[in-house]
Amino acid sequence: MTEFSGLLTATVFLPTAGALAILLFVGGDRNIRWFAAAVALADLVLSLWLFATFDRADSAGRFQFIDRFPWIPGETLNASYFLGVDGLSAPLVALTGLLGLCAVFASWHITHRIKEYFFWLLLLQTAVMGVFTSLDLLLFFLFWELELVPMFMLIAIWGTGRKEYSAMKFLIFTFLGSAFMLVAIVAVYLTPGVGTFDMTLLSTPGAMLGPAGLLLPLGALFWLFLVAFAVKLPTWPLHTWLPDAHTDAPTAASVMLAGVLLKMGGYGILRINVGMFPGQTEKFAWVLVVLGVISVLYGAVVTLRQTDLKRLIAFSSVSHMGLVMLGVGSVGVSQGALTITGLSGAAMQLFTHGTITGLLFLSVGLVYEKAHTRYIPDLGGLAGRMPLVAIAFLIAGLASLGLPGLSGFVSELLVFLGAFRAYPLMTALAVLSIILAAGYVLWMIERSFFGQSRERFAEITDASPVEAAPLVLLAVTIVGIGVYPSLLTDLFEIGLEPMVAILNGGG
Amino acid sequence: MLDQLQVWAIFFLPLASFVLIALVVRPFLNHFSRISGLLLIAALAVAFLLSVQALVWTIQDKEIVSQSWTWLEFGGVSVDMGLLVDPLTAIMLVVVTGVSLLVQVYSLGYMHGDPGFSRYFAFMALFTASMLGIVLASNIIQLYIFWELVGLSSYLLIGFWHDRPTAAAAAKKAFLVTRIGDVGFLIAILYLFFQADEFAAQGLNAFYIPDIWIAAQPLAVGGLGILGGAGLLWFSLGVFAGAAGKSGQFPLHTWLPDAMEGPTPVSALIHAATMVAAGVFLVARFYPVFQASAEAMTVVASIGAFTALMAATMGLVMNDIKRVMAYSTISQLGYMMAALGVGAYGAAIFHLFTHAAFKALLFLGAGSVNHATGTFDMRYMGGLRRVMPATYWLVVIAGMSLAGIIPLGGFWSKDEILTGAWNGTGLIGPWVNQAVVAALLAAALLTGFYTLRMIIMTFHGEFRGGGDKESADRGEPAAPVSDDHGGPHLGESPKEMLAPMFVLGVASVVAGFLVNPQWIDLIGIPKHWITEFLLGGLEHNLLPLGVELHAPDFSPMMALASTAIALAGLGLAWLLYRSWTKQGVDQKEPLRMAGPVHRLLSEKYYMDALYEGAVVRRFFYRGFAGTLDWLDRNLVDGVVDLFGWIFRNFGPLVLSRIQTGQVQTYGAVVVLGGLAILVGFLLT
Amino acid sequence: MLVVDIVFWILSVVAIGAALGVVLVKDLFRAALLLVVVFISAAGFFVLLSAEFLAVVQVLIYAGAIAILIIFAVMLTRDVQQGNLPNRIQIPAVMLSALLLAALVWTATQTPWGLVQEGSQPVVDLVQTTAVSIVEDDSLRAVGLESPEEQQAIRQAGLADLLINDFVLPFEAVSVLLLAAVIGALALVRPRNQ
Amino acid sequence: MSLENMMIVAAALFAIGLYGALARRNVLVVLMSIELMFNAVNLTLVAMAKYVAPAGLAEDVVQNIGSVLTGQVFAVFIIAVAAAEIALGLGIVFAMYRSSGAIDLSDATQLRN
Amino acid sequence: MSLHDLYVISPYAGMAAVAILIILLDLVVPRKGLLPVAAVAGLLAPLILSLVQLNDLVDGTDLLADVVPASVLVGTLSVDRFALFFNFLVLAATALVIISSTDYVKRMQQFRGEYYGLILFSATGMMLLAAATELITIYISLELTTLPLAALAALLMTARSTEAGMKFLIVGALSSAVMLYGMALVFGFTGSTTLEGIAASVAAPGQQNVPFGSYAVLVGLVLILVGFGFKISSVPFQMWVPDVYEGAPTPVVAFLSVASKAAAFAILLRVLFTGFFDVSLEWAGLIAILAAASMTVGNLAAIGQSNIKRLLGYSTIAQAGYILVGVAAGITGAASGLDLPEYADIGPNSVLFYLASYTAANLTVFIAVIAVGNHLGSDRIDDYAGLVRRSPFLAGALTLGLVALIGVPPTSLFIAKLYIFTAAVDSGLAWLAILGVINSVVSAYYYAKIIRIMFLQPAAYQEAIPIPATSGLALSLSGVALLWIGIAPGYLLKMAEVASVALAG
Repeated sequence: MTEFSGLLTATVFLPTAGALAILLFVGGDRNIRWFAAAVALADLVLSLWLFATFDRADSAGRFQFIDRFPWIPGETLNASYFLGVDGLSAPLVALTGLLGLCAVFASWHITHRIKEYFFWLLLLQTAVMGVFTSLDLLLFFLFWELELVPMFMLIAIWGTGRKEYSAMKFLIFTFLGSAFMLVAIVAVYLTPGVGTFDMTLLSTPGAMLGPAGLLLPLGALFWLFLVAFAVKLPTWPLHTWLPDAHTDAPTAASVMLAGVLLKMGGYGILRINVGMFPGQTEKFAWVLVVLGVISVLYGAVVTLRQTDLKRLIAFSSVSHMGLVMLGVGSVGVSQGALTITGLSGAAMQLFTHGTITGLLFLSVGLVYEKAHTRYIPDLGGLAGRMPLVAIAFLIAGLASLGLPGLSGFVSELLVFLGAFRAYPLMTALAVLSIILAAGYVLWMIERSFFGQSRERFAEITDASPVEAAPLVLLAVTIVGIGVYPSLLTDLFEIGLEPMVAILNGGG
Repeated sequence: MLDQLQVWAIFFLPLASFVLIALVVRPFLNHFSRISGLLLIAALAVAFLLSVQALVWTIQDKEIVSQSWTWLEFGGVSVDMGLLVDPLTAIMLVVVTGVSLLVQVYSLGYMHGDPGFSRYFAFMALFTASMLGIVLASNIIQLYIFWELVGLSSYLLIGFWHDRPTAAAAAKKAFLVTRIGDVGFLIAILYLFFQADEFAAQGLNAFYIPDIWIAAQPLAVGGLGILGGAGLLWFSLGVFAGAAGKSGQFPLHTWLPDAMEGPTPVSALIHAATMVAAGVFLVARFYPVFQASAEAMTVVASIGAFTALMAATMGLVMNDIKRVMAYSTISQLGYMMAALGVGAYGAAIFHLFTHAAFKALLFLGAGSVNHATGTFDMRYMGGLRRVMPATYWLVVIAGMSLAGIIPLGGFWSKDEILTGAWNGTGLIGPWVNQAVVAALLAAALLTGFYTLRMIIMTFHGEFRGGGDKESADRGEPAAPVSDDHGGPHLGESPKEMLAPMFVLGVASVVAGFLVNPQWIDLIGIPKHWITEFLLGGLEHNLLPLGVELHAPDFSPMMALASTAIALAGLGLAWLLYRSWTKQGVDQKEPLRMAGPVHRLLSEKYYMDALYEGAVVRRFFYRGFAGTLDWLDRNLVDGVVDLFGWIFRNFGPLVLSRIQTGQVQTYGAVVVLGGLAILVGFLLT
Repeated sequence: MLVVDIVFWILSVVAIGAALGVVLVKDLFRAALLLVVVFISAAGFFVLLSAEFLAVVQVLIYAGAIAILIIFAVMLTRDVQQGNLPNRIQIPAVMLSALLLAALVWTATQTPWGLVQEGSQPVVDLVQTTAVSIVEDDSLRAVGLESPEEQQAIRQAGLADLLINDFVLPFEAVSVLLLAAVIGALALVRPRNQ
Repeated sequence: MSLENMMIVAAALFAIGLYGALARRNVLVVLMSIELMFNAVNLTLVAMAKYVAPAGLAEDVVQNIGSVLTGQVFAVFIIAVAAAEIALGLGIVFAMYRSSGAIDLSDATQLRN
Repeated sequence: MSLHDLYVISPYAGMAAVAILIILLDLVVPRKGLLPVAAVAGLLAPLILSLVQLNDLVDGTDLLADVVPASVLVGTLSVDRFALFFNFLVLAATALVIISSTDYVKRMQQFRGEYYGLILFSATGMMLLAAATELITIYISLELTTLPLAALAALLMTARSTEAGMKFLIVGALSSAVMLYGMALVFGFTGSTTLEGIAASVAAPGQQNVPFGSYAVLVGLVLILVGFGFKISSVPFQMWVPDVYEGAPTPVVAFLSVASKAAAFAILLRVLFTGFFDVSLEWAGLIAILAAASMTVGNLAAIGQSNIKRLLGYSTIAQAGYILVGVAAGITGAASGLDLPEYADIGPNSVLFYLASYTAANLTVFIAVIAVGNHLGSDRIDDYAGLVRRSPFLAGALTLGLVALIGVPPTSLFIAKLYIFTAAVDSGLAWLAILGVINSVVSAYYYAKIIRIMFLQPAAYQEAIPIPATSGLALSLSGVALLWIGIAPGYLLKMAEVASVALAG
């Protein structure tokens, strides 16, 4: 029952330790920044180490780097501290490490209440890492909720515009979603014959069908979980918190929000909905697909109308996260065996969208910081003034519209390929989104970076080395994954293969 | 092994130049930006030689063993990046590397002094590499990847002068419109995966192009028939949609004229010779599949022929020299598509080959003219024959080749298309063949007309002031519209620019006959060499459908007819424009007498207005997207905010009525509560 | 029996009438005096209910102490009094009281109370009155208790005995409560220093 | 006189007390009314002590005889608590009188929503 | 009374003795600063005695069981683990309140001895309440809890404070009169005042088609619940709460909101589970409805409040609702379709756990509010603007407490809510759990509003708010407790579980 290698615990809690150290020991704006960067870098190194040393051999265990000991022992709430990564979560942990570092760099200009700022930022990282690595439902939920407060603070204090309204909206929506999840977790636990929060046990076929029957119908559990994740993802029509939160959040928070927080929703769907309720996922796949397609198209169409750069990117996230739903919906394949394609695409989409929106938000952050506006009609001709930012933005934008050679393409392709086998017509509709995506991305680039450069932007300078570092980091990742996607897909497939096997066996 | 490496090198050389220029030259050596150009030219020169080598190997039927690299693997299917070198590929390789090489040399002069010099060559390198990637791809996903990258390069190069709003808009439009077609292509790929299990059952890979050919062979002739019926038709139409987008076929042609906002060498390379021909190449690549579906072939033929005719009509009235050429390009691509549709596979590629030469030359000539006058508007040109005679004669050669005047290159290829169409292959209904021939002949008439109109307006008569006058007429302060940054100077272009033009001129004159002699084995070149060569490659890959896979013999009647028609077009233009050139700028356009028809053509059949104004902007953007956006802001949020309002006002509105501070009301509520509970118990 | 009933009804009328007076009479002073009347009639009821000890306590504590306290309070706050006025929720209060009365009467009449058996009633009455009277052997025999053990048991049963045995804990607690209340009241009424 | 009659009279007193506690503005009247309610409860308890057989009485009257006094004991305690309550109540009335100069509950509404 | 009896009641007697000693000390000691020190030190006596008793309880369920000859206390008192659990809870809350009061009480020139004494008297009542098993004892303990609190509420002697005291007293007296009538009816019908005797009588078959077997028990129990409802501040007996919370001295409110509520829940559990277990299927539904109403009304009303104490008043109503969910969930039977009720696997123990968690969280909030209010002289939420700049520690602690009240991990109330909703789902009250969860979301709105104002709004004044060492100590203790319960709840869960076994007898 008790296993402890410590690496994962270190990865998860290193940022918290750093946060506390900043709060208590580190003084001076400069020191705080560099200390936070060092912590984030160390965490990135740890997460990459996990990623790199994850044993991909068939003989290796599904979950690795396990840290486990009883947390709340006893019969009434039998929970443990149980961390571990598999092929699905290892890349997401690495992503979190990567974006965590980028977020720190993106916060370099923060001077307002800097101590608190980095405290919350690092705490947020722990929460997200925890979500991706928890293998105990209760612990999972704990980390899931833990993320709320730091994000709320980051938006509400360091945001812009209607920041408080947006922060509140974010809080209430997510909280409402997790409320559903809590009920589901409790119901799962209480199902006669279950009595455990262990996600690895719950993922074995039939684990939820105790001898004495169900407490709640499996379908109800499935939907309770799904609602929580759909809010986070977000899926139409639960998405309305997202544009506000993104628009008003500070750059680093937007990066983390779009880059990893949304991924928690997708991860939850894959890990819990697909992993624990394979039968229900198959049964309701059509609903997922319908929701996914609506999100994809609706998000893209509404994106076209946006005039605020960040709001635009935010809505594009709605569209892109719809693809995750679509990819998961691929399990509804009616003839022939299910292949891993769609699920793998959904998982890839989580990673690639994380890097892409991360880069988009970083670039927009720089634009806003220097040009003091994000209103697209006021912008223009920035490519001449800040070529580096323009290139970064271009790369991210092109990746976002699914250009091959960049990471977005691979995930979109896999999602489409997988989903087409299950629901050809709906998928074909979703494919139309690549036109819409091209439309808004190129329009955005045209209006803000191209065109004649304006008088009032004459003094604008390009990104400084510190500002450019995260841009380069993410751009390299985007291109790298685009050129050599197997690096990730292989790992995701290791993680997803058991689920597919169950789906095929039970279907 | 060595062979394979050499072929790979064709692709990797420009790619490496791109990487080098983008990561080393541009950031660190920008003061020596000329290095970028030279680097790319060197790389392309080697690539060209290797391409020729590959062509020779192909001719010798030497098997180029290709190993592939598994890029991605999922659901039991692997996406392998590999080489597919067949005659089609070999010829395309030569065309792409050759034209690209020449255009780069030209650009060295044309782009001289531009601050984005390195960026330009980086993009050019990326383009060339991607284009070669398309040509070499052995896997449909590999092909799609480079297909999109070509679109990207095109986008970047059209928008090269990104500070010009029109250029930025044109770049966006080009990308978007071609992407509409790409949706079809992508769905076609998705369909392949849909069938992947059946492919796998036969030991085939659903994404490997030769396997797709095999899969498409109908059961009737002993094929596998994995792709068949409606599936095959939809697959073909999907692929054709992609091709139509890239090749500017109706109704997706509107982006190509706008794309002329890019630097002229870009237009020459991308929007005349190579990328737009990629659509034709794509259809040719999947010809074994198309061939299995008469409906698909009919669609290709009709769209091609219609485009050829329609684009030519718009070419008649344009005043911008590059737009005339752009419509001409669309028209000629229509020719090629139509040729493929009627089954004249070899002729289509042959025309692609000759067209690449003369159309590139025409564009380079236009660039040269612009270099001298500072404008693209032919109404401000005139009389250039005297100041730039070399350019003039080269343009005339290319123009006549375009018009199809014997014995220039264009004549032979166009003639072979017409003959092929006339003869038919029996794959599609004869009425389609007839209609195609009629449309193509009509297009030939118009081609002659606009070609000569363009030459006369540009080179004959008196000089009408150039770019300065144009700016003055527009009331703009002398903002040079010129591409080049040396400023306009009425005179012949520098040698770097003329030399490639000269090479292309030679090619335009001789290549047509040399590579495809019609009657005799010419100096060791067999009769109908190129078409037979191509058809040989094709034959390799498909089961006989009872279709004659040989180049049609030269038909004197057809040659006569087409020549007569071309001459008629030229003559008509001469009659109408001969006198016009003597007068001033404000002279009325002779074609205006056609009244509304002229207007219709000038407004490009109102298709841009329809697409952009009505469909996209008004209906979709304002109407549909606007409504959704409004709903999103107000409906969903409104409901959410309403709840918030209710919660917030619960206190002021409800609570303050009850919680009055009068303690006895509290006591009363306590008792009331107790009584209510009692009543509740008694009632249940 | 008749006499008891007559007394009961008289007391009832007096008690209810006086109680109504307490809440309705305009003059607070009179209300307080009427309260004393209610207390005393309650003591009368106690006598009727064979709780003589309680009757004594009632008179001493309620009529003697509490009522006097209230009367003092009435007099002390005389300067701010506008009499005994109803507040705004008078009508709801009447309705609530009526409803509660109905509920209580319904409960009183509809519940099958486990009444003392006819034979035991004299014993019960005897025990209940012992608190204030000496139990004579005659009276024990009169209620049918003949054996010495039974007589001994009855003699020992008494309020005081209960208070220091079965209810010793509440007894001690109530003393703490009285202390606390007194301390609290004192703290509230003692004059401030400043 | 019977248990029911006594209870009805007590209930009437309780209801009157309740009315007074709820509907009278003067805090002293309210306190008095609450005393009425306590008295009503006492009457009920004592009546029950007299008429209702306590647990176990049916089996053995003599052994369980002490329990017939429980009701009275209860009443004694209530009287004591009522005294404490009235004392404290009057203390607060004085404090209120001193701090705000009023003893009218309808005026003591500073604390409200 | 035997020596053993004295030992049994020693924690209560000790507590009362400490109260009296403090008042006496006040008369003789000139340095009033010693009083809280003495009071907290004095708490050690009942603490140690309780610990000794806990130690003795290892094998028994009740200190009074198996004593020969039978103790006179049998019937009135049950010193079991359940009672001891609340002893510790009340002692902890009392200690924290006293520590955090020291600064506040300096405002009062006089009556500091009385202040501490009354708190200790009230605490005595609370401890007794948790152990009482007999109606008279329950009533006396309840009054011993309530009356000192009424005096304390008025002790500031301002108009608002006395108004609060008066309101508390009047509503309290009214409800205890009603409760007494209920007790009389129950006593009258069952012929017994001990819960044991009542249970035996209630178990017997009663009138057909009458809830609880007879009108007397029905009306009696409902009226008793009115009295308890007042103490736990459940809807619809809650209306005094916001007014009293606003007007009374803040430390008293803190005490009222945690200790008094905990004790009231203790007796509610004791009466319902020990006395009326056999009719629990009938009252469980009622409790569930009260829970639903309390949560909803409390939360809705809290939104839009501008005074933090008032807001916390409404919040405490909502919290009472959550706890009532646990009470209602203690019984299964309805879910399993049984005729007879059964003890749920998780029932009263979830209530106990919640109460302890809630005590830690709410005290954290209140101690911070006391410290802030002391300095600002205001309880308006708007005056908390920019608090984080003026006192990061206070703002941080307050945030921690509020976050806990929302129920966000890793704080105590997260586990507690989880536990209590688990209990609800398990007992077939899933609707109540869902409603509770939704209510938690609604509550996030107004709790977060306070956090938002502290962190976001610019401060009107910049000068730092000093934190007295005592408040700092108290805050640290409660904050650590709430985190500790949240992160490692195992021990407390075990304790609650063991304690609640005593209820089942």
